[in-house]
Amino acid sequence: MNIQNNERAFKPAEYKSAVKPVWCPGCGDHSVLLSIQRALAELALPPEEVAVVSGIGCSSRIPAYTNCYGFHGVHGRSLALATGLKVARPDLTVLVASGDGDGFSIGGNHFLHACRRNVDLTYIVMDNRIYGMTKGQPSPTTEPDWDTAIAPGGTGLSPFHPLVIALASGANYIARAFSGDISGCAKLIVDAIRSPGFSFVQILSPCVTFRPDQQKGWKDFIRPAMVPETDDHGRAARRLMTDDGFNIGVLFRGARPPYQPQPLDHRDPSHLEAEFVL
Amino acid sequence: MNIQNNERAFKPAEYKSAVKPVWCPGCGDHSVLLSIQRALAELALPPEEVAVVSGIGCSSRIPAYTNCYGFHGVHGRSLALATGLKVARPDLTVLVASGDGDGFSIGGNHFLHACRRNVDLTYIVMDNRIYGMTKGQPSPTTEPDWDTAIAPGGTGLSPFHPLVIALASGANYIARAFSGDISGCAKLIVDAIRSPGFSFVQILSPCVTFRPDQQKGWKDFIRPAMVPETDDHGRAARRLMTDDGFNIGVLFRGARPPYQPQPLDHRDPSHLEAEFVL
Amino acid sequence: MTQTGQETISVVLTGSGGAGVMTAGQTLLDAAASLGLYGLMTRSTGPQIRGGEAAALLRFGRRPVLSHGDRFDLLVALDFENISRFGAEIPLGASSVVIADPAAGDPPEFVVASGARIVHVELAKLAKTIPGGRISMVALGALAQMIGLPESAIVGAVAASVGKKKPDAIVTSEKAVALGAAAAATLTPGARIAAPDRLDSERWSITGNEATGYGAIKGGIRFVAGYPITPATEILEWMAPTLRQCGGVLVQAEDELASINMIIGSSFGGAPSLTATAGPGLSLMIESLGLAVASETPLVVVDVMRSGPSTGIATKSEQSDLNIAVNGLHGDAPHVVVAPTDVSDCLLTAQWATHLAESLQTPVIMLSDQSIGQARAIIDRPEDVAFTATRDIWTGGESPYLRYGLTDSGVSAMAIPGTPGGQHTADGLTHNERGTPSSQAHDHVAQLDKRQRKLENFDYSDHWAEIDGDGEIAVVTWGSSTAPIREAIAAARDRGAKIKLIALRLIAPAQPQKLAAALAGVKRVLVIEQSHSGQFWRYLRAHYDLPGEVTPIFRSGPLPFRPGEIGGYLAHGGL
Amino acid sequence: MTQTGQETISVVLTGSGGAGVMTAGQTLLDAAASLGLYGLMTRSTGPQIRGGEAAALLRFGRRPVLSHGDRFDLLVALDFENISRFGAEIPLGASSVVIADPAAGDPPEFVVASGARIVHVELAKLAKTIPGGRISMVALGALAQMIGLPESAIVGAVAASVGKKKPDAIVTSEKAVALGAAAAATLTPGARIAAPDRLDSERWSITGNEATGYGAIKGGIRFVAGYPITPATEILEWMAPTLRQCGGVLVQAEDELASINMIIGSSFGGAPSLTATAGPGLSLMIESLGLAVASETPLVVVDVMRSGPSTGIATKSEQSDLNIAVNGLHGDAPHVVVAPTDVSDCLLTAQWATHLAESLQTPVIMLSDQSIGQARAIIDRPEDVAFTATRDIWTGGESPYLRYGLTDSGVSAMAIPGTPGGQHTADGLTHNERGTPSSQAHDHVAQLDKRQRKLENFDYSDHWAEIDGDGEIAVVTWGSSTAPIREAIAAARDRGAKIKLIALRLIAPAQPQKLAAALAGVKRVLVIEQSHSGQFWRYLRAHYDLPGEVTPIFRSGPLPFRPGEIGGYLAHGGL
Ligand SMILES: Cc1ncc(C[n+]2csc(CCOP(=O)(O)OP(=O)(O)O)c2C)c(N)n1
Ligand SMILES: Cc1ncc(C[n+]2csc(CCOP(=O)(O)OP(=O)(O)O)c2C)c(N)n1
Ligand code: SF4
Ligand code: SF4
Ligand SMILES: [Mg+2]
Ligand SMILES: [Mg+2]
Repeated sequence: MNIQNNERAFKPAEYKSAVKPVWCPGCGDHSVLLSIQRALAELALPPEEVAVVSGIGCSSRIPAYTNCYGFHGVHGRSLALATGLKVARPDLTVLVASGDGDGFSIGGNHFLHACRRNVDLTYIVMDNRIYGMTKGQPSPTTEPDWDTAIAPGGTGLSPFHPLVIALASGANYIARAFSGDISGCAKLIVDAIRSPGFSFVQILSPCVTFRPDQQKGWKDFIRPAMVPETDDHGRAARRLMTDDGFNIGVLFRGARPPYQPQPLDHRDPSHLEAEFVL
Repeated sequence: MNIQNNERAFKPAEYKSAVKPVWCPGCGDHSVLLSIQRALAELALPPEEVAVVSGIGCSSRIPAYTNCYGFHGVHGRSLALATGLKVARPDLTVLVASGDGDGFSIGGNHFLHACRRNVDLTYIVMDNRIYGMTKGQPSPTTEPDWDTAIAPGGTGLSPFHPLVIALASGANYIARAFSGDISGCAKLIVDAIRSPGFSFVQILSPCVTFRPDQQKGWKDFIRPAMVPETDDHGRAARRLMTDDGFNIGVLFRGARPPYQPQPLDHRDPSHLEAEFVL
Repeated sequence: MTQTGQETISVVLTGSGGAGVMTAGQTLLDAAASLGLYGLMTRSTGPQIRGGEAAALLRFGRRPVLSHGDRFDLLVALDFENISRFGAEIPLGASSVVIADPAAGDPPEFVVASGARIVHVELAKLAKTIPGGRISMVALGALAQMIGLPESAIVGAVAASVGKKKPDAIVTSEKAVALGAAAAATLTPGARIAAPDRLDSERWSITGNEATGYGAIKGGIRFVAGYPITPATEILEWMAPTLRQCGGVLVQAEDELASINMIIGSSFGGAPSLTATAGPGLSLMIESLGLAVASETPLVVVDVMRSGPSTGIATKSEQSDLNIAVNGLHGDAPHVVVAPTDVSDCLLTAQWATHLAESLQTPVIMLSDQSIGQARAIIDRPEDVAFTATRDIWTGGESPYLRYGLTDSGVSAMAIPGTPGGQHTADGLTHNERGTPSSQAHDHVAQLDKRQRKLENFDYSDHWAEIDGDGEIAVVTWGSSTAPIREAIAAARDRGAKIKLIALRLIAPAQPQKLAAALAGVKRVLVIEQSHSGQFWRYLRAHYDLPGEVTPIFRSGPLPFRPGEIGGYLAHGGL
Repeated sequence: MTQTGQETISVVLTGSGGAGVMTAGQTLLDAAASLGLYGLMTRSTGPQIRGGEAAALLRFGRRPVLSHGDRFDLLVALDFENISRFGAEIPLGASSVVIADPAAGDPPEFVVASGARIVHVELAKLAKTIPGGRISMVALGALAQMIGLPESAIVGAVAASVGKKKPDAIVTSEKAVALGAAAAATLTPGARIAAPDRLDSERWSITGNEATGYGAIKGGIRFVAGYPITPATEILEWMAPTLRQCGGVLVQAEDELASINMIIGSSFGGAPSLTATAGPGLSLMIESLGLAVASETPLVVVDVMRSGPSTGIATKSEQSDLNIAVNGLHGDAPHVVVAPTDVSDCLLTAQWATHLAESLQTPVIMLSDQSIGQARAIIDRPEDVAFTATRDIWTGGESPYLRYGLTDSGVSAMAIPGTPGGQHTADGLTHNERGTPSSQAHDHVAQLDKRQRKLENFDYSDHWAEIDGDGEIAVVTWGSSTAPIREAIAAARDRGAKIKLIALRLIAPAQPQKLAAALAGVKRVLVIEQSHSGQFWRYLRAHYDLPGEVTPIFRSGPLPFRPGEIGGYLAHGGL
């Protein structure tokens, strides 16, 4: 991000639009929206200098609920869209919002390559371990025995490890948050935005409608990570590979410089003709 | 795979078709082809019970050079195609051949999900750290300073870690080979085919035309992995995250059962009408 | 139930989320069916995933009803919150009756403007008099009473749906229904439905998406890969357990690029294979559909169309994916496109699609749509047809085996992995008869010719279109537009007009001779479709010579065509 | 060089990989250009990545040559290995001359069958007499001598290409050229090229792909994302360094799904943006092209077409992506499709494409093809045109800001991130004027109308087509078919025929009034294109009423149209 030295203070409410969320009452995403508002206010970023980009899903509806510039793209492609935006407009603060289906299933390839490219984006995945918007199909983070209509009795597939994938692909900042803790969540988002390069924040955000187990269940499991954050790739890999998915906090913070290709010059195109002229 | 108890012995030459490879003289892929032939002969698999599936690239040309059933699909989708084939036909031995561009760039998402699904496939990626077929563009494993026309002076992007990604996604067998050592390579392929579930073998296979540095250079770096193979995810994650890319051998061997959904019954469809009848 | 009521009746229940509108609607449909009526139910919901406003739109009839009518005879509003969002979907007229709870406040503008008679029933208050009583059940009782459905039928349907395990719930519901019926009995009735003729045929209750799934399994589909997307998900969800009963499996793919490639792989392995999706997913499958064309791999792709472009309106219908289905592939890539004409026809069309794919070794796109797929209808049991997956399979013979041999029919026998001597590499590169890549012009042309020939030479029999009636005026249409047109034409015929209906089930390849024969003697052709740019009309212009004066009639979704609207076009068209 | 030679001359150099055929061809082109000749060079290679057989196909002329002729006057074969693979691409006739090394053995069948005169020059042996001497340079000397190009021009071109740093290499090459020329001097000459008129205009040596890249930058493109694919990669490779000189950047994406989305993002950010691809990549972009249509995001997608379907023949040309470009999107998704008519026209067309995309806030697909994109031509400096990226940018004003306001023109001002008060969310969901998602029919229809209106109301000026000549017969064509047709028509006119040429540069939206005006008085229309299924003809049928008798002429690639072939069609068409 590009931290502005702004003169005036901003209130969280200034980052909220008039559009009423379609989310179910109690959906974790309401809290994520609040957390983002708080984070932006804390950073005192003028709303027009922030862009929120997303794909398709309940979680991906978030851009229109903010008072920032937004792009609600197609399913799974938000990171690519955001990459183009940020490379073309390094002056903007670009947040990317996604879900476990949008981000890890159809969007998996862009996740790999956004981590690798390390453009200065903040990637927020609202992980509810289900496809909410299409009414309850398993995602790559769904438990193997979770029963759904499309996979009666469960898929039998173990969830994969998005945080390790992010690390292996080159993400520069990896954190986990819980939507139930709005201020903790907001703090992590502030930190992620401040961290240069690609920052990945997995937010456990319960789906009250298709995963009624989560709202109560998760509260029992979730805890602040015991081990302090690391910048060591090997240690981070081991730790993230074996964690149970409920450690909250910054789990890896690297030091790779962000990718921000720049023009070399601003010459008039006509000089290029020299190459053709005989 | 389904190891057959075959009565007769097979020769490597029986796995080779009459189609002449388009590869440059000296390309590492010639040796990979030989290794596959040797491996199949060693396993005494009748050629018609083996299918080789690929995408697009120099490396992906390999199916037609074998005397097995083959599918030369579109760029980046070989794993999905092979998944459908193997799930529908568990009796076949299915190899998937790819390149670093086909497999890790455009094909990255299917890589993640094939590892996660853990269907009994053997995935061979001929990694030459370049796009050979399109004449020399950087791939996700290309060094940041490798100069190309499309990225003059290099991309500046560090290569990512496909083996860790495989591990984090759920691959059950992870190995690295070098095409220059045909018998070592063949041995690993035999082992990978025998290993149940998704087996990933990265084969360093030099591109003599667009990476003339590799043929000599790699020989100096490559060595058998010092540390014995592990089945521990945490240890494997740390090790693969920090290895320099030149350790050869089996690096991880897990014990996840393969995914092979089965019909529950073979009833006549007409029984389904009961659901509709009033 | 009297003998003197209307032939069909249309009712709608609205309410905000959780009020039980959909369950009540379903119960009503079941009740009507139990009485021997035909019926149709569609659903409308707000953008909320849960808890938003909802409408159950129903129509019953003594004859099959496969689309909605011109207006609703009865609207029962459990509350008025946000229901004006549905205004355009709920046409009312002066003869319509609106049952509303006085506690729900003033009716919205569109209700008032319609001139409908508003009657009050204290739904909420009545419900509260019964412990556990639901407002939706009170409404149901009132509704049934108003349109002349016997209370017993409702009670029976409630019992059947609640199930034997909850006798208390059944009793509670019965009481609520009775209260509603009693309250409505004091009201001046509006339109009532006539009692049906004897229920002499086997009836089904089925959605278009279920019929598609069942047709596909009947046709021989044994492998499905798919990625959830509205409004196609139910096909996958219905097939997941049923397929496994019949020797098949379903895999949820990571995305649509994977689904299409998985079924290319499974089909290559010998299993008749299918995927189901909607416009955005079809878009992602385009590249690999080309691979299926070039590699001659049979497969079925069901596209349940929704309003486009892009994400559009996921829950509303439109016929605007015709262009991409027919012309969306790069290069010259002939393939088959079929479309069901109504809910019931999904069964035959899906079964036929499988048969065509397997017989022709080509991808077949089946264009269903939201209004067909997600509608539940009470229909006569569809006739059995004999289409099954019949692939020309190579079991041995000439050597070397020519996977892409230049046969007269254009279809060449396919060797399935495992068959000794049949080894070959299927390829999307231009190839020769053996399958070996070639960049020679003669191979390229020979294979392009072959793939065109196999589609052109095939006998599509009478299934290419549904043709009905005679006259100098013909309506040419397709898909879900057919049912309201059928009804409008019937009405026009009742007034003495002579109109022929031609609904294409086979969209591509075009059948110029068959259509010319069907249009012999026709002087005026009306082309009717639900797309903003007249995609079907343009397609017909491109591939057919239509006789006489041609009038294209097209408009976008999301609102469905209504018989009266079509009747207007027919009249305007010179009737 | 004499004044009495032919107007144009065609020569081809073939040899197996590494023999230097391409370098020799390039040198020859440079030499001819230095003499004031126009020229064209295309390349053919075998399937091998390296070391396979190769052919450099050249044509020179006193007037611009933008396509190949009917036959080659001279074939120089460094060896005969596998060159029969190119037989169909190298038409020879009885008047053709073949220079071959006697050591290369018997000429292949297609050479013998042509009746061409075969003359022997001991190319390899002569090359060996010079230390480091290359057989290709000897061949070049012989070739130049045969067709009447002065040796000095060749030597000059060699020097220019080898560069000053390697004086020894220049001397070696000079010697080889001289030996070849001397050897050929003893032979009976064949066709010779006439000396050009004075070189009075500025000439460029440029490929279609370079011209596309330059036109795009001139038009204002400042952000490019792309994924390598033959035959479009050179656009990306040319733009990567040049764009950075002009204030822009290029990103290599992980796939085409990413490229198209990256440029949607960059364009949303305010940067005129482009990607370049071929059929398989375009297929993958389809879904997100729909997003660009619905979100009204300007962008340019260049599709350098190759033989399809599927992977097809990556290195050979065809005009068969017209269907997908025009009709490939799901839903009703109007957008712009343009096509350059030749190598030189790529500049103007790419520049115009950028202008249209920016002016109309819509995706523009530019259909180039392999035969244009990868051909190098010596052309007159293209005229400057004034098209630049002109986006209607919102800088403040009404509140709330209506991103998708229903203006008369259909274009609504776009607020760029960073602009206070302009915050909005661009969306692929059906939305209202503000951009808020809506599933209301009136919003859906209003926005569909708006997006259609903006394309229909725009003034495409004279650039919509290239129109040339007059007569009762008109040829309607597009893209790379234009140049050989132009030549055939010129020849027919020389014989007294009156034929009008209309080459559409604007494929979509259709311009029925403009074409009708252009065809006024025409009695017969020949529609000519290079596709197997007549895609262009079908498209014209769908959108235009062509007057008089219409004769469609179409065939697939990979072989290019030749003027004589077109001449045959013209004659057959009644001339
Ligand atoms: C190409 C495409 N495929 C499928 C869909 C349907 N779809 C919409 S949202 C979604 C899944 C959303 O899941 P997730 O990202 O986890 O978001 P959630 O709703 O759970 O927040 C799917 C499959 C689509 N819109 N586009
Ligand atoms: C959809 C699509 N995009 C791009 C291409 C062009 N293409 C062909 S092969 C290739 C890269 C191959 O690289 P890799 O997989 O590393 O194989 P190698 O040639 O190096 O063995 C590309 C980009 C294509 N065929 N299809
Ligand atoms: S369905 Fe689940 S994820 Fe979607 S809005 Fe409701 S609670 Fe949230
Ligand atoms: S270009 Fe490279 S990868 Fe391709 S065949 Fe040649 S050496 Fe092998
Ligand atoms: Mg989710
Ligand atoms: Mg490679």
